[in-house]
Parts: sequence; structure tokens; C-alpha cells
Amino acid sequence: MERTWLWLIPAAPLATSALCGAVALAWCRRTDPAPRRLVGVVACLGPALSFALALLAWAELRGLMPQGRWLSQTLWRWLESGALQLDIGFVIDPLSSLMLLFVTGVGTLIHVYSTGYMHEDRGVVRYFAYLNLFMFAMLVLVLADSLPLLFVGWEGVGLCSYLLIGFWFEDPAKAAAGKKAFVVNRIGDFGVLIAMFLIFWTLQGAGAPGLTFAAMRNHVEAFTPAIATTICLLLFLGAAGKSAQIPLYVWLPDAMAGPTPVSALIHAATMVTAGVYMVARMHFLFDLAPVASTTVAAIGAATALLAATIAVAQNDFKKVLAYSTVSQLGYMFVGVGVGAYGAGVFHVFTHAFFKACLFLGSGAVIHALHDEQDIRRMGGLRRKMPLTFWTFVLATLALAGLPPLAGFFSKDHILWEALSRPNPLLPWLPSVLWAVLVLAALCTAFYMWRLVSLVFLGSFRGEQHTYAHAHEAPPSMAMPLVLLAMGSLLVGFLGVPHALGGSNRLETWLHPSFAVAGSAATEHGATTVASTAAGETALHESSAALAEHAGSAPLSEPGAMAVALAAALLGLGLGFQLYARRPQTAAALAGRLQPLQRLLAGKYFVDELYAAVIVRPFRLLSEALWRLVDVRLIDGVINLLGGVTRAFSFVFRFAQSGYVQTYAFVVVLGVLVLLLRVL
Amino acid sequence: MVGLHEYLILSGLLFLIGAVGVLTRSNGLILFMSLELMLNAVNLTFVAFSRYTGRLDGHVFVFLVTAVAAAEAAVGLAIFVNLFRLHRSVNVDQMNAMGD
Amino acid sequence: MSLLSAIVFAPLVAALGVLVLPRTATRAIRSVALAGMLADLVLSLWLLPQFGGDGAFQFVERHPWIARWGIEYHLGVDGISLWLVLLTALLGPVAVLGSWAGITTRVREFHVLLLLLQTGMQGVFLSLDLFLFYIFWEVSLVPMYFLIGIWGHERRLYAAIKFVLFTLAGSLLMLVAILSLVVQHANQVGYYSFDLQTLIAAHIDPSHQVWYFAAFALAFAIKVPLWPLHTWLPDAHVEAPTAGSVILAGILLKMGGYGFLRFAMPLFPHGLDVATPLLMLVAVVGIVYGAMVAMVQPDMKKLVAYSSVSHLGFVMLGILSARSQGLEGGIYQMLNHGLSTGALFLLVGVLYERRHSRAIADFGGLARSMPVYATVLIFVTLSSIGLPGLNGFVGEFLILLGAFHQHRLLTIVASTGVVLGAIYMLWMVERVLFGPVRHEENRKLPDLSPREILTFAPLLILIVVMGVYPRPFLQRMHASVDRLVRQVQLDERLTETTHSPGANTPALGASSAEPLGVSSATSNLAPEASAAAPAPRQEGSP
Amino acid sequence: MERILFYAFGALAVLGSLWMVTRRSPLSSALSLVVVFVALAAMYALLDARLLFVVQVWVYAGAVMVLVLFVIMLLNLREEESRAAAASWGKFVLCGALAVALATKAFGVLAGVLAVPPPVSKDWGGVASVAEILFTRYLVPFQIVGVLLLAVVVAVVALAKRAR
Repeated sequence: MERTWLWLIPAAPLATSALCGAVALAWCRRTDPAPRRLVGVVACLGPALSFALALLAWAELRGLMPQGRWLSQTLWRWLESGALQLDIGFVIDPLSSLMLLFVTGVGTLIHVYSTGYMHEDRGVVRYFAYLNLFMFAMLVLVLADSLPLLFVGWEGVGLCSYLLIGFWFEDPAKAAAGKKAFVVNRIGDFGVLIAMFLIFWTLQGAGAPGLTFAAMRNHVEAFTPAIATTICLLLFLGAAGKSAQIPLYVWLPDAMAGPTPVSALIHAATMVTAGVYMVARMHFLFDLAPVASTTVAAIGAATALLAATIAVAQNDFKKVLAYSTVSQLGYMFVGVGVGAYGAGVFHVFTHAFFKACLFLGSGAVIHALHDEQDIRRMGGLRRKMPLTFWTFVLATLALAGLPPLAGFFSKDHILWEALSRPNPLLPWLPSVLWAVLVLAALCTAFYMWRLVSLVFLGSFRGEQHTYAHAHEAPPSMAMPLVLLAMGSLLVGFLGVPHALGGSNRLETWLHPSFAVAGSAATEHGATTVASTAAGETALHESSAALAEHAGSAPLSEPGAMAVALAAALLGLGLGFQLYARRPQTAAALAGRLQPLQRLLAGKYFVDELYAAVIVRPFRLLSEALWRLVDVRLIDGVINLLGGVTRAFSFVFRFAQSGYVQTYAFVVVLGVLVLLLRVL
Repeated sequence: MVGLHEYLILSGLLFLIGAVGVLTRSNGLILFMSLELMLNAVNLTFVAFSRYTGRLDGHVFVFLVTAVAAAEAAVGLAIFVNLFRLHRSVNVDQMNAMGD
Repeated sequence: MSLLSAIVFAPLVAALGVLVLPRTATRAIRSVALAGMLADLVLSLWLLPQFGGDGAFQFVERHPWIARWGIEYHLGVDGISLWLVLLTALLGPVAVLGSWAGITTRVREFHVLLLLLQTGMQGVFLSLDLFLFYIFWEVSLVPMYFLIGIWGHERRLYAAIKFVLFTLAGSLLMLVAILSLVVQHANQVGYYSFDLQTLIAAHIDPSHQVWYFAAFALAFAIKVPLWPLHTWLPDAHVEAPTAGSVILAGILLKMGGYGFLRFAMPLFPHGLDVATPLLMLVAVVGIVYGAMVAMVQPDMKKLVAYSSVSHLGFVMLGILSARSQGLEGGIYQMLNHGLSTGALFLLVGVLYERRHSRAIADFGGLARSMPVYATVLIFVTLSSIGLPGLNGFVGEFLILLGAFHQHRLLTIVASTGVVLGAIYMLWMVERVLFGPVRHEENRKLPDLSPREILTFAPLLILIVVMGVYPRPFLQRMHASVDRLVRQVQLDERLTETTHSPGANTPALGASSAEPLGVSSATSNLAPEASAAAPAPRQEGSP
Repeated sequence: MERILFYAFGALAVLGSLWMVTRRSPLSSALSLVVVFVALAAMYALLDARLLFVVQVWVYAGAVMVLVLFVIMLLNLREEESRAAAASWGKFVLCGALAVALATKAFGVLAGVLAVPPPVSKDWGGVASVAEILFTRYLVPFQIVGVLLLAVVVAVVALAKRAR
């Protein structure tokens, strides 16, 4: 369906961003304070309008037949050259409508929260300009109907991330963190760029050049498994950069240098899930490339465990949450990697709520303690900030995966899919994936409850007057907390699995977006779309197929669920025991496991490793290129040419004494010699 | 009887010595005297040729050269006197700045 | 129909106007110079509505000049040169405005040279006669020499001489190649012609083409500059005054790329074919090398100069791909580079005027004292590193897309330049704008003045427009680029049928080939007879 | 007899001129130049140029050299030489070698050319015979020399005046 108002969804935050930017520039030389309150209201209006439009789009989609659920708008011809004809076009299908809803919804809440959190910052207007610009870029990313346009949003969110991480640019560490994020993302983007070229020329070879998702999907048979694998691995490089997976996850923890709402919005709820979104968008290619998919799943699982273990030993409030995010993103990649795109996206969706809630809660605490971020100097805040405490606990339990909170359903869905879907290449992989993820879940529950214990339980360990001044969050900050906590509580019910008697409405809703997925994995190129009039049927078919696979799984779905739940409870219990009940045991344990503790606290020293192996040699090489090759070698050759010339002139210079006598003497000599010769 | 070639070679030698004097010495007066020597060497050639061809034209030229040499002596020496007053020297090496 | 002549010579007229002004009337001098540049811009913009899309040369002016040698005054514009002419016209006033406060000595001479340079550059982009082209090519060299040598910084003489020697070394070889080409052509057809299209249509022996191409390519490669012939560029940029750097990076370097497009490639397709792998390799090396070396520069201007090496490596990669995406991307990237690097040099110049330093280490924390400046710098930086949505991305994307088909591995290596670009530019931004204010004198630096904002405004607007809506730009290139693609590929078909020279003329498609087919059939005429023979008519002429 | 005289005066002239160019003091240079001039005058006599013999002695050895000596005395010039002697010696040796080589070669080449002077009348080379040709065929050059001398007189006066 063509719709003419889709452009308004990204345009609204763009307009407010431009407005805020203009105000920020206009006020940079004025001494009177900018109209912050007004700017705050305007800045919230943009995402709010987008949210309203997203709801409208969702309603429109609901009114359509499942297979016809898409809205589109073509704006103008963007790139055209030779066979490349690319429009700027937006499309909303069930997948993007889901993304739209939570991006704009959570985004609006975080904007509201920011009006409170950033109220005292003198750069608040600039902050809102960036934040709105981020919304714009994220919406372009979600709405794009082609890979290059997605790339526009992709890099746009990266830019905003850069600007917002380095928002307090006077701190060099923060500015450097912003740059690090951008550069690491760029490494991933390099993969996406190459993937686009490969896709284009492959399709060109098939006589259908194009870079829109529709074109790729319609000519999916043009991709041989080898090419599809290459493309998917390249795309995953991009996804790993954006979504902080091994080996490119290092930027995300540093990105916590930005204001906390930014961490919540960009580095937890929305931007970092863009990688998952892209893999889901390109699912038809990943279905053709089992090697790539397996890689995605394996790296996802590894990242999940790695980040979860690092989080156990961190003492910075936001760093714990950052590693938690990295870990959860790993879960999502396992989901999309094993072909369970719906499960992965479901976790993206639920994660947005509880992780945003956690970050906003951390923001409230940090705000209350005047920018204290070290959890070793916190404690007992439960009494000072009951609302924050309860919302935080709710979100923590959701993250840990306790039923019936949101995280339970989505995480369990992924676990079950990872276990039950056979891997065409490595038959033992599903069990390993599952085990790794359960272990990571245990760690997750443990470090989260450690966090809760250290921050909210026990007694305050910082300076007393800070504690005395600690206060509950103001309404503008409390309201989003409550709403997000409610979300963490409720959104899980959208995807109650069949095994628990639910109907998994979310998966049904998403199914048209992944329609080809069910069969393409098994039957190359064949499509089930024709045979399914309604998504429900197809879903039942595919779940029937899954049920078949499930027979091969070592555990039944409820059994697997029970194991995961037990792991989560064990983690929570350990966290409570060690950090709330008997802190001295924790200290003793840490003392006994000194090397492990140091390894984890040092984040496995990956940053140091990168610095030593990549960054420093690279810089030295560059320096050598400049000082040796450029200045010495090339200019040396040039100067050598000049030097030869000069050597000649040096000889002849003696003749150029300027004395007429010398000249004449030479003339006379010459005449004499000539005479001698002639005679 | 002495042959023409002997006069010519003598004149050539004198001319060369004069030339070397002009080219190597920096004292303005010696320079000037070397110049005179060169003129005289040429004169000798004129006279010798004159004698061996039996024509008197050569004598006329010597006459003219002598006149020019005398003129040159007058002007040249006057210039040297002036230069000496300016620089306290007649060393031509030091007279290298036309703008002075 | 003498619009093109007006474009070429309007700055020259203004230069004469400046000359008659007294040397102390600096305000009047600057105003007249600005007026001349603006007139040039208006005249160039006038081309746009009348520009048609059939790929042929338009607004053609053709007059015999030195008839005996077939030298003509021959101007024309097509989709390839159109935008470069406009870029030149745009950067002219920017350069004058950018040196409004920076140049205080010999103001009159400065502006005369600037205007003369403008004439030279417009002439290069518009001439269709090899002789005329060569003259303009050299004309553009001399003023730049003086601009660097007189108004430059500490090592200006070294830089100016290096610049001239490099450029001259290449262009003299090109002159030899031009003359040899013309003579060889004359031996074939019996009359002399320096006309580009006549020579393109001529059948030149492939083995000769390689040498001709080498000579042309050397001249252009030095100008581009391609690695490893680039070392004059950092010196010239660092020492040149701001306006000189802007023009140098913005336009003079483009003359190299344009030379490939207009002359070297269509004239010697076979030579191109042989040289492409080597040149592509060199271009890619330049991309990575330039980026890496830029990263470690302590001097802002040098950093931008090395970034130019990297960016122009991209341009050359696109041009050498000889596919429409690559070619259009290459042309587009030339425009982008002109805008963004021009703006970067202006920005460095702004700092230099205030602090008399270009060292990155002398700054830091400027975002606090100069917020508008910081905004502009970040914006231009983003354009330079090819952020999608801004102009740089369109160019890079098309170039890499086109080149990818030609050579995958090299393109992948080249794409790392995108990553490296982000590293060195953002690192520079970080060290200049962010962090605490380390030097007290930076705390009170005045932000951009209205005049400076006015200077940057057109550049910034174009950066956005060209990123979001590149179509009007690309559209006008299509036909000409397609023609170039055909010209370059044509000869591959030709070499298969080398022994039937008659076959090449109809295959050319363009009507310019027709008279040549006639003349080559009757080629063994006495020179004087053919000198009188009518020159082939030009298809674009009205 | 004639040959002996020739070689005697020839040797005197060459030695005198060598002495002249190698002296550091202008005074001794000037005196040795007088010797050379006199030797040359003797050569003229050997060549039957009687008028020129007289002119040589009067004008050169007399007038010009007196003028030079006068200037030397006037300026009170002492030994002064700025250039290093070595460089000059090098040039002397070089030129000397070349000159000797050239002279030897020239001797071989020129020997036998006009070896014997034609017989001339008794008056040949005297005042009358020279005057005859001087005032007929070479009248114009003679007049020009007169103009030149006039110009020189004016010039010298001007120089002398400006010096004051």
C-alpha cells in the first residue's frame, strides 16, 4: 500500500532536531539562558509525533491481510548511475512496525526522562538536537526499503552516538570514547559497504540490478551459497560493529561516557539492536548461508558468555549494565543465527524495555548521588529511592528471566530455538549453544543481583552527606521509569510460547516478514508464501516442523525452560547470598580467586590487546610511512635528482666567480687551445 | 737574416705575457701596463709585416695605435686617480659593486 | 554564443580592472575581484538551464587560430566539464572572501593572480583543442607559483619550486606527446589538427598509444596527485596562503582527474587498457597510504593535504573503473572534494588568522570558545569522511561500486580508506575541538564572523544538497559519461579489426567521425593541399 | 749581426715583460716596462721603421711611462695584492706551457714564410714616406685620431675636475 505520510515519521524528529540545533547555535553567543523548558517540550514532541504515526501505521497494518501487510512510500530518486537506480523509499512491514513502535515509544519516554535528567546541564539544547537527530536516523534505518538507505540511518545513528558519547567533550576521555565508538562502527560498516557491492553486482549478473530489499528478495535465487555466505559474513561484520559483538564489542562499555539517558536509548534499547534488525531484514540471505548463520550464532553465544563474565567483576554501575547489554545482544544474535528471527526480534523488543528501565534507574541513582558511578560507594538506597528501587528490581528480574516477566519469555524462546533447531553443519552445536546461554543466564542473574545488592540493599558506603542529599527521582524521570517497568512486566505476554499454552502473538505478527524463512532453510529458493493464504497456517506448519526437530533435542521445551529458570534462580540466590547477606564471603572469594578476579575486572584485557596488536603497530607503521617513505624515500629520490643537478652546478659554479678576469682567462685558454689545434 | 716568423712569435709571446698579466693581476696599474704591453706586441706585428711586405700601411696603424694608447693612458690613469681617492686602493678585485 | 569565452575571460577582465586601481585601495581591489568572480559564477550558472542532455559538447565556440598548424580556439562544455566549471566558479568568490582578512601585503597583485588563475582553470576545463588546453594548463601553473612563493609561509620558496618542477616535468612530457600525436596524425591524414575530437577519432597505433598515454598520464598523475608523485602536495598546501590552498585542492588537483577523463582516456583507450591495473594499484596504495600518513601529521594543513591524496585516490579509482558508476562517482567525488577540502582549508585558515599556528597540538577545547566554528568543522569533517546523507558518501559509494566490478580485491583494500578516513579526521577533530582548553590564548578566540559564515554557507548547503538529492548533478553527467564509456570500450572492439581501418569510423557513432572517414580515405595528400582542406565540422555546433 | 741583435733585444723584451707582470710593486713593474719599450724600439730600428723608433721612445718610453710613474708616485702605491699568489702561479705555468707549445708549433708552421724582407728604398720608414701615406690614404683616420685626442683632453679635464 502506498501511503503519503510515512515520511513524517522520520521528519518529525528531524524538524525538532533542526529547531533545537538552531536554538543552540543562536544561543551560543548569548549570555541569557536558552528557553530550556520550551526546548524540552519541543524535543519530546518530535518522537511523540513519530510514535503516534507508528501506532497509526500499526493499526493500518492490522487492518490488512497478513500477506499484504506493508506500507510504502517512495520519496525521490537518490542514486542513479548506469544500472543503479535507487530511490529514497520507506516501507513498513510487521517487522519494521514493531521496531518503530518500541523505538519511538521508548524514545519518547527517554526524551521525557531527559528533560528531568539534563535539566541543569547548560548544553541541554544541543543535547536535544543530537537526541532528536538520533531518532531521525534510527527511524530512517528502520523504515529504509533498501540497503543503502538503511546504511544512511546506520551511519547516522553512529554519528549521533559519537556526538552524544562525547557530549561532555571537555573531558578528553569522553571525546575519545565517542571517536572509538565511531571508528569501531566504521570497521563494521566497511563490511556492509562491501556486501552492498557484492549484492549489486550479483543481482546485476542476474539481470535485475538493485539494492532494495524487495529486489533482493525477489531474486534471491541469484545468490549462490558461496556468495550468500560472503555477503552474510560481511553484513555480520557490520552487525557486530553496531551491536557490539566479538570482536568489535569494545566500544560499547566505553560508550557509557555519554549521559545516562543516551546510554539507555542508544546503547541499550535501540541503536545497538540495529545489527539484529539488519540480520533479520536480510534473513532470506542468511537462510541461504548456513556457514554465516552458524557463525552468527556461535559468535553471539560466545559474546553472551564473555560479556556476562566480565560484568560480574565490574564496579562501575553503567559498565555492568553495558556488559549486560553486550551479553543480551549475544542472545539476540543466537536467535537470528539459528534462524529463529522472530525469537531474536522478540528479545530485541523486550530487552528495550527492561534495559532502558535499568539504565534510567541507574541514571536516577547517579543523578541522586551527584554523578557517583562506583557501586562500591553506594548501598542502602532502597530506603531513599523506593520507586527507583522497585522498578529496578522488576527490570532486573525481567533481565534475569523470571516468569512471568518479559525477559523470561523472550530469552527462553531463544534458548529453546537454539536447542531445538538442528545445525546443518555441526550437529553438536545446538546443545553447546544452549549450555553456553544457560551459563550466561546464570551469570546474568548473578551480576544483576550483585548490582541490586550493592546499590540498593545493605548500608551506604559512600560519604554521609551525599547519602543525606540523595533523593527520589523527579516526576519527569519517575514517569518513564514506571512505564518502562510496566512494559518489562507486560510485553512478554505478547510472546507466550505454545508450550505454555500461549499463542505467541508476536511471532504470528512478525511471520509475514520472515515468510520465506520457514522453508528456505530447508528447500532452497522454494517459497511457502503461495501455499499459505494466512500467516497462521504457515506458522503452524513451521511450528509443526519445529516440533519435529524438537524430537531430536535432548530436552523437551518445558524441561529446558525449567533448567534455565533454575540457573537464573541460582544466580539470583548467589548474588543475594554473597553481596547482600554476607559481603565478607564475597570479599574472601574474590581474594581467593585473585587472578580470575583481575582477569575479569580487566575485561580480559582485550582493549590492551587491541592497542598492542593493532592500534600501536598501525600508528607506528603510519609514522614510518610518513617519516621514512614519504620524507626520506620519495622526497629522497626527488632530492637526489635535484642533488645531481646541483652537483653539476657545483662544479660549474667555480667558473661563475663573477670576476671578469677569470672569465677572460678561460677565454684566452680556450683560444690558445684552439690555436694549437688549428695550427 | 731574421725571418718574419721570429718577429711574430716574439710578438705573440709578448702579447700572451701581457694577457696573462691582465688576467692574473689585480693591481689596476699593473693591469694597465700589461694592456700597454699587449698593444705594443701588436705594434711589433704591424711593423714586422710592414717590413716584410714592403708596404708602409702598417706604420700608419702603429701610429694610430700609439695615439689611442696615449689617450687611453691619459684617461685610464685619471680614472685610477679618482678611484684611489674613493677607495684608497687601485685593486680591481674590490671594485665589484656597480652600485657603489 | 560566446558564453564560454565570457566565462573564461571574465576574471581576466576583472584582473585588468584591479590593475588600474591604486595599490592602496585594498577595499576596492577586493570588491572588484569579488565582483569578477561573482560574474564568473553567474555566467557559469547561466549554463545550467540551457544545458541539454545529449552528451555532446555544447555552447561550442570554434575559430581558426593558427590555421597553418590546425590550431583552433575551440571551447565547449559537456556533462563532464560542466560541474567542474561550476565548481571553479563557486570556489573563486570563496577564495576571495577567504583571503579578505588574511592577505594584507601586495593585495593588488594577489588578486590579479587569483583572477588570472581563474581564467587559466576555466580555460583548462573548457578547451577542446590540445594546443589551447596546453596553454591554459600552463597559464594556471604560473599564478599558483607566485601565490605560494610570495604569500606563503616559512618554506614557501621550496614549496613553490617543488610545485612548479613537479608539474612542469609532467606537462613538458605531455607537450612532447601532444606534438608527436599531432604529427603522427598529420602523417596519416595529411593535415595538422590539434582538435580533440578529430584526434579521438583518429586511428592511433596501439603500441604508440601506450607511450602517449604514459606521457599524458604522468602529467595528470602528478597533478592529481597519484602516489608516489604526491610529495609536492603537502608542501605546497602547507606553505600556500589559505586561498591558494583552497584553489589548489579545490580545483587545480581536479585538472588531473579531468585530464584523464577528457584527454588521456578517450584519446588512448588502448593505452588505458594496458595501464589500468598499474594505475588502479597506485590509486589504491594512495588511498591507504595517504590516510595512514594523514593520521600521524602534527600539522592540520598537512593532514588535510594527505587526506587529499587519499580522496583523490578514490577519484582515480572511480575514473579508472571506466564504468558509468565509477566515472560519475569520480566526477562527483571531485566536486565533493572541492567543497569539503576547500572548506577544510578555509577552516584551518580561520584558525591560522587567529592564532598564527596550524599545529594540532596548539589547539584543543575550541568547541567551547568557538561553537559555530566547531559545528562547521564537524560538519565538513563528516562530509569528508563520507557520512551517508552528505555528499561524500554518494561519490565514494558510486566509485567503489563501479570499481568493485573491475577489481574486487583492490576495491576492498580501497574501502578500508573509509575506515581510515574516519580515524584521522575524527582524531584531528577530537584534538582540536574537544578536551580541555590547554592554551590560555585559545580561551578567548573569536568565533566565526558573519563574513566567514557567509563564505562557508554555500559550501555547507551544497554538501547537504549533494548528499540528499544528487540527481540533478548525476543526471547531467549521464549522457557524456556514457559516451566516454563507449569511447573507451570502443577500441577494444577495434583492435580485433585492426586491419580494416574503415571499420572504425562508422562504429564511432558520433557524427564527428564522418568527415574523418573521408579524410582518412584520401589521406596521402600533400600537406599544403590538406591544410586548405576544411576542418571536420563539430557535431555540437549550432 | 742582425740576428744577434734580434735575439738580444727579443730576450730583453720577453724577460722585461715577464718581470713586469710578476712584480708585486707597481714601481718595479713600470721600470721593467720601460725596458721592454726600449727593446721594442730597437726592434723597430731593426725593421727599418725609423720614425716609429723615435715615436716609440718618445711616446711610450717617454710620455706614457712618465705619466704612469707620476701616478704611482702621486698615489704612493705600495706592494699590494689581494689574490693568492698560488692561483696566479698556476695560471702562469698553464699559460707558459701553452705558450711554449704554441710557439714551437708556430715556429714550424711559420718558418719559411716571408723569410726574406724585400729590398726597400733608403727613405722607407722615414718621416717623409710615412707622412706621405698618412696624409693621403689615411687622412680620415688621422683626423679621427685628432678628434679622439680632443675628446680625451676634455675627458681628462672633466675627471680631474670632478675629483676635486
